Amino acid sequence: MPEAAKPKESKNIRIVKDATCTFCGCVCDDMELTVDLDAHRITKAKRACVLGRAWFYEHTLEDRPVVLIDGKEATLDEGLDEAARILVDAKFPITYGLSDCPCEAQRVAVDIMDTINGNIDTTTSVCHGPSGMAFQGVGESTATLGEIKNRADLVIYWGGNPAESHPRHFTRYAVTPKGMFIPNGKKDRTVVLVDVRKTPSTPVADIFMRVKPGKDFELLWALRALVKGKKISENIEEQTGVSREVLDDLVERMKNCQYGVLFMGMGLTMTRGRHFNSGAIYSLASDLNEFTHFVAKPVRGHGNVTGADNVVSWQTGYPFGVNFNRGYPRFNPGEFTTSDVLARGEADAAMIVASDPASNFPKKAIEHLEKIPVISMDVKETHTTRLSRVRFAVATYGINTGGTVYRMDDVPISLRPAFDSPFPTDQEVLEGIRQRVKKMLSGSKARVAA
Amino acid sequence: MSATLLHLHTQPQVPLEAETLSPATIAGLSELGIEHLQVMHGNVKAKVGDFFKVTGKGTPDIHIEGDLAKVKMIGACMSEGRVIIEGNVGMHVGIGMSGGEILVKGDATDWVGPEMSGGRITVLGDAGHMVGSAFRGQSTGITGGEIFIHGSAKNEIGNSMRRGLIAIGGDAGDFTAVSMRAGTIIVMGKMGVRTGAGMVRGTVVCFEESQILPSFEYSCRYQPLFLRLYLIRLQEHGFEEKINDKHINGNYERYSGDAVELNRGEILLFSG
Amino acid sequence: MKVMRIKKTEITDTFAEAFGMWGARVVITADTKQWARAAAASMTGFATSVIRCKLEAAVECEVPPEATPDRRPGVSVLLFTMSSKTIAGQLIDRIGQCVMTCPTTAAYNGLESEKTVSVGGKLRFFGDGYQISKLIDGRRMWRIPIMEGEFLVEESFGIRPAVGGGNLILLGTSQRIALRAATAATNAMREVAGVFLPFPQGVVGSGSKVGSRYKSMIASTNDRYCPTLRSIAGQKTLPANVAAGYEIVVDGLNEYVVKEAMRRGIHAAADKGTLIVTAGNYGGELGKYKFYLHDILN
Amino acid sequence: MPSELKIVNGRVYDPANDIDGTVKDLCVKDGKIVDSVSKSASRINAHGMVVMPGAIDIHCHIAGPKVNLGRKLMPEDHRLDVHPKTAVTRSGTGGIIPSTFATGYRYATMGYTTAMEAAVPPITARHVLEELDDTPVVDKGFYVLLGNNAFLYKLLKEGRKKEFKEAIAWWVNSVHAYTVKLVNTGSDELWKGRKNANITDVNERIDHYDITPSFVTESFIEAAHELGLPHPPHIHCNNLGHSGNISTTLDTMKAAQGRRAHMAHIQFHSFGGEMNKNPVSGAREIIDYINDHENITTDVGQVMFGKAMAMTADAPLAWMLRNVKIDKWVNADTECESGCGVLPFSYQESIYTHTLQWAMGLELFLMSKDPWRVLLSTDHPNGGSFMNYPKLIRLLMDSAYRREALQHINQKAVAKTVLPELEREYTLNEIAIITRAGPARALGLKNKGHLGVGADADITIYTEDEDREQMFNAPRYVIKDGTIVIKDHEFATDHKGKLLHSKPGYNEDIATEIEPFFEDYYSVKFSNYAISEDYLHEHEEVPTNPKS
Amino acid sequence: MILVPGRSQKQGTSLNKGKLKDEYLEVTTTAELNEQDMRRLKLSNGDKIRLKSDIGQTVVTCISKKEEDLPSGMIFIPYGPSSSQLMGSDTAASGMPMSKHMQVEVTKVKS
Repeated sequence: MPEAAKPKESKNIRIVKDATCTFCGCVCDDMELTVDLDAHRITKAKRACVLGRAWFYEHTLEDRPVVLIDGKEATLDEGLDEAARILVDAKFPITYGLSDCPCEAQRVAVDIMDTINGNIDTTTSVCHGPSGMAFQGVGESTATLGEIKNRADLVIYWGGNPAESHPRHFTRYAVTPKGMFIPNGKKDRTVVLVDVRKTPSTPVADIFMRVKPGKDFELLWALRALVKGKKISENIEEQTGVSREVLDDLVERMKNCQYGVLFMGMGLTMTRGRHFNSGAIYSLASDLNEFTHFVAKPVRGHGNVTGADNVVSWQTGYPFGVNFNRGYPRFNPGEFTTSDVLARGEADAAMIVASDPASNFPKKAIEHLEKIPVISMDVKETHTTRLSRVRFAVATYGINTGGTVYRMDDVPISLRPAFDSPFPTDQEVLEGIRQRVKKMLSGSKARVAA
Repeated sequence: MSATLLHLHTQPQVPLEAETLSPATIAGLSELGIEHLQVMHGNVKAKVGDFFKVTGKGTPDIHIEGDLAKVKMIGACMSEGRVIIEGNVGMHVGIGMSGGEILVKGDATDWVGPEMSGGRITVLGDAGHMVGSAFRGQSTGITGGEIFIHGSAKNEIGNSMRRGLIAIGGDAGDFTAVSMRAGTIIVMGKMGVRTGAGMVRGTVVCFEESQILPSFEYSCRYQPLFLRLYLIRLQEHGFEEKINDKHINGNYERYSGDAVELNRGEILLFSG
Repeated sequence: MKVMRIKKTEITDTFAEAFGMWGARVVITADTKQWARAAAASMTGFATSVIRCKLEAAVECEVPPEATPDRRPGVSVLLFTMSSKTIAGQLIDRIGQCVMTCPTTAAYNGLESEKTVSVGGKLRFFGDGYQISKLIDGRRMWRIPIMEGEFLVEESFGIRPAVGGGNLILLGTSQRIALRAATAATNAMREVAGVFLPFPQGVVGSGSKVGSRYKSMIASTNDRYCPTLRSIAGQKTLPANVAAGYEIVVDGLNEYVVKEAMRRGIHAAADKGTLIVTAGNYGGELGKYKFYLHDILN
Repeated sequence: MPSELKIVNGRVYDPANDIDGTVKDLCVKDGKIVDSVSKSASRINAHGMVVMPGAIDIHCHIAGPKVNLGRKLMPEDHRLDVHPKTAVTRSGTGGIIPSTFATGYRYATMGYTTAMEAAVPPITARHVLEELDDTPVVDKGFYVLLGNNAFLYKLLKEGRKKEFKEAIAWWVNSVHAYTVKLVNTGSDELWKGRKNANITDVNERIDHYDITPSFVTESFIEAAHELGLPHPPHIHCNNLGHSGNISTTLDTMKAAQGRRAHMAHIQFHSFGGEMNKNPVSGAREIIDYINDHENITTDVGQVMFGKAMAMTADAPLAWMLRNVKIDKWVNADTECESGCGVLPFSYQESIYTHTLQWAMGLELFLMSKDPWRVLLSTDHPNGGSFMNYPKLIRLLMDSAYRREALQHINQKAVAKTVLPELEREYTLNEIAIITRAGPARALGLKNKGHLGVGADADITIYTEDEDREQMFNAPRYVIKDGTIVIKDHEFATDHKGKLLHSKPGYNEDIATEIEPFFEDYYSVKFSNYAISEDYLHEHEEVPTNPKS
Repeated sequence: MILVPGRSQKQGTSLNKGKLKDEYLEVTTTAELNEQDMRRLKLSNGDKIRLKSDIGQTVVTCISKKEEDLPSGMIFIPYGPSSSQLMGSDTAASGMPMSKHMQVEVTKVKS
């Protein structure tokens, strides 16, 4: 567990109240940060969870060059020029990442790709992209987290481990807090957890359902059928690992609760079934509205991945995986999503913003990334920055920079930076690239629709 | 009339979007006219001639040679004529076609025949995901036509299809016939899991055993007469090695579903 | 008047008068030939004459498995009515009552035509909402769940203008000889595709004329050819050595097949010693078609 | 870009200044209409053309979370209607919910230069501001949803009208809204708290609060009056879409007690007949009341046949529609503030209710006696896309066209209306009123909707065309803030519009009342809720006129 | 066996130090197996094992978990470069590679 560095004797201390932690999609905005302005670090993060503390304490100012081109230190201008040149020269340039930077930067990134007729995708595609696709198919009944705090008396987590991935999800939003119609907090709620294994989240549950690995869809589908009063096959326990009695009990609870919520984790989106697993959750929640009030929510990972979805959607009409090759946005997951365009060897240049595909993408995609010119922006060194032709060291959003982020429930929140950074922000770097790209493609060179 | 021949002389570096390579576009053009047709090479406008050598005037009969795995949308919106591809083909082959015939002698990748309403696409090799499927968000997939894959195909065959016939000579991936509205899918090899999830109407036939979702219910073992008509037709279209008399005369176990939807769909599993 | 003979048989220089009708062809298949025949027999029962049956129908031929849509044994049935409006109802009734009820059968359209009538499209309602449609190579089939499994019937059946009422009248020196000749004639006539003979085994023992002394009858016995009336009715047309006559009615999809069937029928009848071959007409006032026997033979 | 412009020889329709088709010149300098310009000013020869102020959409849904949900929901719709970029404009996608850029550009291509987003839950206002900033060309503002606000209900329950008024002002200021919006008042609590129930009567007690929708409405109208908001409460009545809802609508208008109130998309609230039976037109009763009451303004919310999308803070309504045809359905609850429903929809000529609604909308227009108060809208996208406006204008201006349209629709529904008997044809001057001068007056926008000296130089120039749909579909020139944005039907430059908002004065002590409520029942910190003014991009404060 | 990569708290905290730092590398190369499977494979805590999928292979350290916490046949590992080595690139037209539930073969690495 990370510990705050012992505060040195410093008089130059600043307290930032109601600061926002952007480490995960919970985007808790009740942090009280103690900042040592001399040491350029946060020494205390009151109310932060263990992940949040690590986030605040570990993001100090590192001694890194702002720009490296082919591993050699360069000026910011040189870096921006080279980045713009790479992008303009490419026939299938891609941008990826964007979930750990504010919306203001995301908006610029989309503009750059619109200008050069490139391809833009966010980490959504390997997170809850499948849930986004499911949404496009069936819609969603959902709510802001405050509504869940105020009203939800049945809380179901499916395929997630918030205790480790989103520690304050339980305490700040959905399990323990008291709300308007939940005066006694957890006592007024029934918590159900569905997972393939016991995790540190399990103890919070009143009911734990262990589903056989890869059988979530079957189980959800059986629940849908039962909710609708339809028959299901006799061998349901054999198929899914959950007995008929347990299912019937859950169905009764779901139909009779006052306000129910289904939270889904990446245990659903990353496994066999992907978008259909999410779709099953959405449909189940919608079905239940025939009987009571029911909502569903993906538990999103990164601090502003939800913002990325929103920005890309309002600018292009599609939430992720958007291609501008023809001078207008097109969408097709599997065709224009980053993992695919890399693994198929299609992209011929890449700009990676605040993300590390070189460490978490499939091997084949990483191999292609190693072959093409890559521009990267990150606060830390990563496998991706290492293989980049042009790398920018940038300031940390929420710690050094302001801006807007969206919590996992689409609630926008403004950031309160704690201390200044000598590094440029993502937005500044992207602005610089945008200006150069627009200049290079101005007038008769403008890329228009084809 | 002799066929128009296109020979790939330069492999595209990035995906080539070539919806112009379709009888709908080239019929009546001169060699030069065809070579000047626009294609998109990534984000750059290019010409057919940059990649293909064209022989012959534009006819509704097109032969294309080369590995076209990176070439998308061949045969787009064709309503008549014939396209023969002597090799592999890229995404969206036959997109929006309403008539005519496409023959792919190699493999196809994802999205064979999206938004198809008529005609026939035959792939002698394997196909990728989304054969005859709806694009994301669409509630209706193909509304007619026939797609014959002689090899295997992957996930979501016939997603939301409304009408038409899809035949897979080999194996199928997961979610075959997902959200199917109606139509017929015949799989001669094995199917992945979750066949027919959310299907409203329609028929899935498989010659092998398969896992059935809990929301489907067994109804009977019988000899579905209508199936003979399909199997006979498929025998006549090159599946004679995959379809034997036992399949034509045999019994099938019928499962009806999906109970979460209208429950008017069926999965027929061959049982000897 | 020219006299024409084939062997010893005299061919009267007259014509058969035929009418425009509407025809449909149903191909019935079943697991066995027997069941297909049974359905066909039932379907073509009480279908001798439009005068009282509303339609004329009979088996056209049997269809071998390799030639049927589902590769099972089949029987082809032709059904004719006087108007295009009445044929759909007849098809629906007869397929519904006689084919669907018969074990293992299916009913397919056997006539390609631009004009079609909805048959399976109506019969499907027997499925009470559980029916399923299938489109196979442009043809829509209806699967109707029934107690034995499923009944398969094509949605639309082609109909086309056809010819009804081609006929031969065979007169012989004895009833036995005349019937033998008539039987031989019908066997020959059935070989022609596209025709059928609507009466029992194709032979009419009681040919009729139009009209009657009774108001309620639209047709009555053909007294000119009744041997028993030779003296009473004072008919002079029937030669003295004629002891009995039979009529053969032939319906066909077009005039050529009707003519061809009549031609074969005359030859076969002549072979069997028929005395006279003549034909029925109404003076040419009523029918659209006139088949002159001498023309046919030339 | 030269800052001076002279438009000469155009036939000018400027109803606010009593100019009805007079040929006259207009001078523009630094984004405003002026008396005269120098000789070096660039010129547009508008001979044979019609010149009008830029049009104003008083009620549409173009930005914010529910709009974005609708956008995300429809990739298949975007696919069929791409919006390619040009050398000067951004790309996007169209369809029933266009992307932000496409929205701005498409409004501009129809001669619209101002559009008001009609329903924003305050907690999501940042999102709305960001989207509006990405909505080019047009000026824009939004109405903040306060009609189901839990804290305001608490104040009303406690009878604290003064604090209620202060809190409204705090909210409007905190999110930079234009005015307040009420949607199906009282329904949220029943929807979320009573298993998807709905309010059925304006005099029904709202769960937990012991107040009625009628009382809430009346209180808002009173507070807005005292605060002097430039536009009164913008009200979406209870029982939208239910047969017999005219009584609810009339009750709601009466609750205004003579004070200004704007009734949103009134067509949807003009159903006669009995609840749960087939509706009939109640347009006559509604329009008679409006004709007689000058305090009421309304926009019609015309439905147009074809694609639409239900997009509303009225979640129970969306649920009702979802059960008509089960398709994609979105519900989104916003803590303490709002509900929301989104689902694709389509209006069909053959369907009784759809035809009835179409006819009712036209009845309302054609029986209106005061075009200044009965304004044009389709409640985009609820009644159909804003892209239908030119067609709607033709329906109003061309009775032969209307008669022709009547032939092809459900005749049973037509028979329930008086539409076939209405021969009225709107004049160009009246069109200029219902799309420009009227909305500006209703919104309290003194510098818009007219071409007098001092007005914003938002100008549309149309080539005269007998086919009014053609004419209004493609203005020859669109000038925004004095800049020629569209020239000869093509974009000549990109342009950013500004945010219009109001800043009603209030006692800041109210914040100390609100804060504890936030700590208990919101999921964001109070201090992170209000949006600082530096967050805004180009913006303009529209003055209030407080009464106390 | 089925490999389930996922998030863990340690993975999350060490991530903030830096992905190229030892702590993160250690966390993301430590796999959990249940006791039964460990016994069956003759493994003890700290042993190195090789995970092999159709795509690639990687060597990680193993530690045991109680039967009730982790069912037999499953391996848990925090996301990271190790799990990427095993991941196929087919996203099934979804954009999402199959990152959980990978079929892997487990062999002990002799040290």
